[in-house]
Amino acid sequence: MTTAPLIEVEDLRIDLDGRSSRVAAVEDVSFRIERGETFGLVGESGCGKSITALALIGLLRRPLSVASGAIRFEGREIQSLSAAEQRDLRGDRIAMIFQEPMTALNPVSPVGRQIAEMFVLHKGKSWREANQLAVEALASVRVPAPERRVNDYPHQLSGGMRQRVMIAIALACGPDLLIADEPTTALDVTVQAEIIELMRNLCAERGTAILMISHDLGLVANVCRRVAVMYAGRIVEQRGSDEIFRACAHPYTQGLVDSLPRLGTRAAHGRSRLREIAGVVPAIADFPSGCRFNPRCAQATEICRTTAPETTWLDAGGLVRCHHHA
Amino acid sequence: MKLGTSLIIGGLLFALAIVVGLLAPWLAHTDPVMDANLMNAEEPPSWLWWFGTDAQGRDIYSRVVYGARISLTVGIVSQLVNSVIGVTLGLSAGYFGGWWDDIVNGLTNLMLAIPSLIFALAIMAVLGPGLTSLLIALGLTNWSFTCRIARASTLSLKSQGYVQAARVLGYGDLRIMITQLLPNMLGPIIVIGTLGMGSAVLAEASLSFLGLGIRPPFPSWGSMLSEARDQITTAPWLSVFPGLAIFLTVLGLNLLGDGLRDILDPQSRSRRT
Amino acid sequence: MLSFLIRRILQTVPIVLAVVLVIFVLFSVVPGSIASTADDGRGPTDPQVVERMKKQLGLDDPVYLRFGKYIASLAQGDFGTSFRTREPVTTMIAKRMWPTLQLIFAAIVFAIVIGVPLGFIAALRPGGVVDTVSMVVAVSGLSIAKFWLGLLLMYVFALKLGWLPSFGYGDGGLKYLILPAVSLGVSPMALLARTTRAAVLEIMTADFVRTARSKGMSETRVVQWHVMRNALVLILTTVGLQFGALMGQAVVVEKLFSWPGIGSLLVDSVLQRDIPAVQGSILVVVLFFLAINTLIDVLYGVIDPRIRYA
Amino acid sequence: MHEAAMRPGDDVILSVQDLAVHFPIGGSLLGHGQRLLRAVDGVDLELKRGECLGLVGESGCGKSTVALSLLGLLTPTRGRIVMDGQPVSGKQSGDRKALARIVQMVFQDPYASLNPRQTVRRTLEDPLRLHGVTARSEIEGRLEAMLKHVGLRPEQAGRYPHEFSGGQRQRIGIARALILNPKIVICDEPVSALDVSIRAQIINLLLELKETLGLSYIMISHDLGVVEHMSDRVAVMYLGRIVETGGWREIFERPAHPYTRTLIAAIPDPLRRAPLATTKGELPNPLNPPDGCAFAPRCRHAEAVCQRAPVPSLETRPDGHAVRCWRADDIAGEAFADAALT
Repeated sequence: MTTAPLIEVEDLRIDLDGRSSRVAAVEDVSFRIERGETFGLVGESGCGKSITALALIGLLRRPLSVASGAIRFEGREIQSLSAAEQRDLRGDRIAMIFQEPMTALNPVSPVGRQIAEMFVLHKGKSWREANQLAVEALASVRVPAPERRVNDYPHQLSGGMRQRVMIAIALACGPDLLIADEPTTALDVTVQAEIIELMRNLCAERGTAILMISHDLGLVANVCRRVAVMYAGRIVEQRGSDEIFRACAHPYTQGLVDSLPRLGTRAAHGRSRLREIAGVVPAIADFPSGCRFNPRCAQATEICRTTAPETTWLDAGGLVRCHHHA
Repeated sequence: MKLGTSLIIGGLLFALAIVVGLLAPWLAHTDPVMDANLMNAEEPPSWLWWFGTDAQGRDIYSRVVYGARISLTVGIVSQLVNSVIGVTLGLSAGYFGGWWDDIVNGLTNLMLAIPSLIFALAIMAVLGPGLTSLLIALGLTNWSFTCRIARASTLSLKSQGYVQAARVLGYGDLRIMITQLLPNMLGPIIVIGTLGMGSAVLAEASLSFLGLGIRPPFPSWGSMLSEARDQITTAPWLSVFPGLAIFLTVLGLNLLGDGLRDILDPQSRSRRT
Repeated sequence: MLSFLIRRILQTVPIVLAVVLVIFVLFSVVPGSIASTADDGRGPTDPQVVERMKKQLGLDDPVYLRFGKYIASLAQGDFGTSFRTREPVTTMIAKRMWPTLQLIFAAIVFAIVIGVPLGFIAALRPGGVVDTVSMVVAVSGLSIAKFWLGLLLMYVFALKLGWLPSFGYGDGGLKYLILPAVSLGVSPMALLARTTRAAVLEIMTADFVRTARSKGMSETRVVQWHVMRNALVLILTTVGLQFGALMGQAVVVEKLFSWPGIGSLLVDSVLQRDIPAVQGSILVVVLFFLAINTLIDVLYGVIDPRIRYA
Repeated sequence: MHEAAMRPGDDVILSVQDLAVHFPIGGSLLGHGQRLLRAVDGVDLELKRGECLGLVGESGCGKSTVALSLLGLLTPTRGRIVMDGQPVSGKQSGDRKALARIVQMVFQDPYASLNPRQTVRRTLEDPLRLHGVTARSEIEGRLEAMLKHVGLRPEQAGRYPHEFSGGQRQRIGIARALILNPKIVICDEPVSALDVSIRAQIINLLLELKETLGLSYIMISHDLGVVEHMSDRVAVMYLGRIVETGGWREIFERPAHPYTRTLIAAIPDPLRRAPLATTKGELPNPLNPPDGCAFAPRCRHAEAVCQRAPVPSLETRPDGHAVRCWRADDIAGEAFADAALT
């Protein structure tokens, strides 16, 4: 029990049921998150990062489903649990916040009640007690005047405040893992900074592990200790976040790092043409064979087109999936 | 229902109604108005009289076949008029906004406040019975929903990049409305139009049933049912076939509308019908 | 809430005035309407009679004066005197009001009680047998002509089985109400079933339902706590609009079942060119519809906080 | 800034003086209880030929409203806009067409900015016809040249938008903006809706086109990395006003306004797992802006003077760097230390 990681994903495959065919939207995904750790999952739209997260919390809905592989929470396989047991984990031990705090909250229910539900569901509280706890939860995410705010409806709050409410809901029962799916994409930079700091501090205080999902490599590298980069349904590189910008091993990660104009680069090195990654992000149905990045990769050779590379351990620590890794 | 099923069934029923209407002179056994023969009065359905005969001895089958012409003419023409009015008002109101929008909104609210069948009935009362009156009465009273949808679509499309781009490129208002807005709202408009034809067919039948639409002896399904009511004890078959014809025609249009919605307007499956 | 109500009522005033104007114009100004008043299809009327009627009714006055007089008398609750029965229209309508209200409320209750649960059950298992059957029923219900359905019901339940009276108001008892109410209620029932189903299906895919599931709620709880109220907003809209349609369609059903309501008063008055009675009935129908919709708007404010504070 | 605007040289292609756009909000029919949203309140801008001016700020700061006014899509409440020597005013359609040949726009969302029912060919040909280019051969020539410029093949012209990827759609959007040979292009978040791995393609393309076609850009973005990379000058907006403007180096290396500093420090540094700079409170309600400096309630340097009217003025230093802050000189001593920026 003590040796088991908080959550462990092994060879996860998620299928997308089409009209006539099944395709793997996510394949061979393995990673583990230790208690209290911060782990980032980075990738572009359609790379499978969000559905991986939904699989962890058991919220995949048709036409998506886990086809094979294992997700273990504290060593217990989640797929083998009954529906009721899974629900007990959800919200209580594993919580999630979403990208759009406006639509993620019920528009016709006061935010206090939406927080209080957590205490009623998982802590067996009465509504009266739960409402009291909701005020405290709202105070803990630094919402001013929480005793009045609990009666507000989502549309009366700003985007940043709504995301705070989402965090209050997610952290209400003191979960062990917080999954944050693009939690700040819809927000302005200054608000993003506040939300990230809030999330980071609260989770550090409570020992909650964070699985952060984002397309923003810079943000994830800043927030998380370890980062996995996904491309077209597979993890292509998994590194400590200190290394990923300095010495990444996969051509795709390198491409991402090079292609982004980063603040300060021009002042330091002058303006040069950004390095482009050629081509387009493939749709799930058109994942290429072999290494899925091969059509866009400058280093691709024959083997990349025919054979999917295995995961290799790097001497410097971390994993990469490339025939020609640096 | 599976995607496509309702489209196919609806399309077939509607096509059937159109074919029957077009080929009425060839399909009918007798003249629907003139061929009355009291010798044959109130014959039940048989090999000779497929749907039976009425109190004047007219062939119900032939009258139902000819009735398709009136129903479909009223349904299609009046709904076209409604669509044109609704789109013109809604599109221009949403596009220009301001006082024009206020006026159109006021008109729409007025139309919504008077139940459309009552409004049509009032117009029929003034104009008197007949096909032209029906087209006017039904064509002017059922555009408010189309108008609302057109206005709402315009408002949401107006902020889309391509409409803004057209303005930036120097397109005139009319050109923007016709080339940028109209083609992109046709989907829901066609759906509503199809469903609206169904309502118009029902409304025509209702008005004729009340004696305010098509007057006997001309064969409207509604007026046939009105006559049938008085003979329901002696000749119940009179009540069956015209009603079935209305039902199948309207069902066809409703199914067609549902099917088209799935194809043309997939986002708004929940929109009220 | 009170100010909202007052504002909402004030908003309907211009609509009521516009409706009055439309009704007035339609029956008093449009050329030919006088002629059709005189010619009721029963042969030419004595020109002297027409003249006398015009004098008596003040039809020779200028239009604006007549409109002013009309508004003034309406404001006093005076809808004029029936051409046909010489009775005050107000009295005629008052007598007919209750049966119509009975019919419409019975129909809407029938529609809600059957339609909403049907839509709900259908939506919980989309594509299932219940869903398919209920949606076939619903689309059929929308496509059927009410008076035809009424005729069929009348034939089966009154004439063949003899369980229920075939027409009339009788003593106002429930058994007289059933057939007309069902005939009238079938299409709003179908519409409600479809609306409810679509609303629930849409809400089930909303982000906040995903949030609710991520909290560890069972599907039943998700529906109870998060889907119902949101669906209610959409259902309520349909109910409100259906009242208008019902007022219209009640005319046909009342006529079919010889139901002594405003609808049959309206049709009879139209057929007999009794213009004051026609105008009065239409006005009452509109007022009733507007009142219902104001009520629905207030209910909205109770259910949907976004409206209240907007 | 003012002085510069007074004597517009030949190299100034766009000058904006005291631009204000106010929207009446709410209120009854008679105007009771109506409030004024000062979306843009006294903005001066100057764009030189061949330059890229970055316009940054958070949502609601008025940057898009400025853009819409420049494009003639909004009538300003007051102010003077001179483009390419022509004063811009009114909404007459003749003006709009003339304006269209001077200024164009690249939109944010490549999925919403192309008419789904028009082929690429129609999207590019219609504007040409509208602007009097009727010769078949000329239309064809310009169409082909433009598609090549933006990196598309002429044979793709017959396709509809849904047949293209996001990056390609943005190329079509750029082609549409350039087909009338405008002099100024307003880029409104041109890459933020694109996949990360596609953004570099579009940024490079925009910079290339600026050189080859001699364009001037106004680049609106919240992504400071992109703005730094592309801009020659930068203007920072907050609640309808410009709070700081200057050359890109001044803004990013020596930001003087506390708001600019906050914006820069709020960007997560990928090389360091360090706390992000946060501000107190939220953006004030633009319908009820604070007296004095609009940023004062959130500013950690704010003192009594900042919280009282009047609003500080935009003080221009000799090097052209302008700051709207009472305490700019006091703060200047406090070096902007952000290790990430070096």
